[in-house]
Amino acid sequence: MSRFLMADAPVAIGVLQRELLLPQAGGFCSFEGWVRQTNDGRAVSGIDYKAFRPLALTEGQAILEEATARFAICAATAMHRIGYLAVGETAVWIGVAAPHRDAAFGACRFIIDEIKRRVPIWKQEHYEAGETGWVACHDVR
Amino acid sequence: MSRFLMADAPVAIGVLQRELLLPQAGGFCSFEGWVRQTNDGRAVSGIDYKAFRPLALTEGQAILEEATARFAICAATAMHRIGYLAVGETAVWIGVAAPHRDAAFGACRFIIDEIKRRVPIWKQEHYEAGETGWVACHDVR
Amino acid sequence: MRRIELEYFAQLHDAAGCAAERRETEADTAAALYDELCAIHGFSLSPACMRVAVNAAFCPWDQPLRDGDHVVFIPPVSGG
Amino acid sequence: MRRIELEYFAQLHDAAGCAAERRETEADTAAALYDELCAIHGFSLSPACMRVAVNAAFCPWDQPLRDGDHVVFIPPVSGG
Repeated sequence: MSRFLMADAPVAIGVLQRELLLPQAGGFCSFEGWVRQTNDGRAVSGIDYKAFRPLALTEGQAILEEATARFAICAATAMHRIGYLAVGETAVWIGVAAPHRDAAFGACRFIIDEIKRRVPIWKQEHYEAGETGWVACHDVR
Repeated sequence: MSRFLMADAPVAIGVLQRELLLPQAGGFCSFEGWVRQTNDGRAVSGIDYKAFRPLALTEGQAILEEATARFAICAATAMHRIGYLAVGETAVWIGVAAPHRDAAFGACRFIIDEIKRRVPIWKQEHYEAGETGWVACHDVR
Repeated sequence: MRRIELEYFAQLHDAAGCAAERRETEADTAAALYDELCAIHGFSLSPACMRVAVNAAFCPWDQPLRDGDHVVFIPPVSGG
Repeated sequence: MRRIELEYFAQLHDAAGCAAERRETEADTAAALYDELCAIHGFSLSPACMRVAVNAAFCPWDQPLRDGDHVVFIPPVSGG
């Protein structure tokens, strides 16, 4: 029921969300990561997302299954974009439907935290000044 | 920048969300409350939401302003439906944009908790069996 | 005597059998007015689980009432 | 000698100057292979901040390598 998607082009989020509209679901929590205009004070023109795709898919799916086991949710979907995204585009979307809001919030937060910690995806920022840089941030352990 | 809306008919959530796509916003958290098919084991056909509208609007707006003061967010919007909603309809929507996800999640959770605790809105469940009942749940203090 | 505008919601609406009414009262606070209405309409909700709004703003139960005030007793809310 | 398929991502891709390569190696573990590649490509990332995947599954650094294995060293991730 829960699934992790990687997409090379923008996805119709409304469609993914409607799939989570299950009879027992009373609360829905979602998180989106957007490409910001600045990072650490530098003007960003876009971000290039690269993934080690087969492992990213299995690890992303494992995270959703862990979330389903740990929280009283109905279903969860996560979508991560790959490729070059302009400022304002949605890089990641997570949607969680649950009978009650506690589980929806808890699972949604768990999923984004674990994606950032474990899924082999890397972002290379492109700056207005012309350079690029790999964003080194999260602990992988 | 933040605003609390009450609506007598379905609202285009996508439009509300796009207004929050601000240059400094990197994380977006949203919560939706849906009309569930069952509550406490009873089959629900719909829910009628009533509000003391002038006070609901000022109290809702006060909650958004408190959230903006307490959390490092860019902006937040909350929409609450009034009137009769069928199963599966969205009764409440909250969207919060922030530079980072901690503040987005924290503020979104704060706003829905405070709406449920303080805003003068009452729901009357209509059951498949034909009766109705006021849902008495939250502490108002 | 004060003339008070009342609006009723949820269980209080059901018990009063109307959404709004205008009453002349000797009650000088919201608390005294609610006691009076309990006797008239048979309200069963305790003020301890409610709040009161005068002129569309929350206020203390002992706030003095003035002629023409608009009063709403707020049953436990259940929005969201 | 083992024949190993390598794929490089992020900083390792930049340092190696290629996205993938096939190498013959005497290295018998992922850790030994990474040491060998550091000397060849000048990788500066410490294994302490990385993980390694063999045949698209995370594994311990001391996992023995077999002929034909596909190996990816995982620099600190930054998705989301």
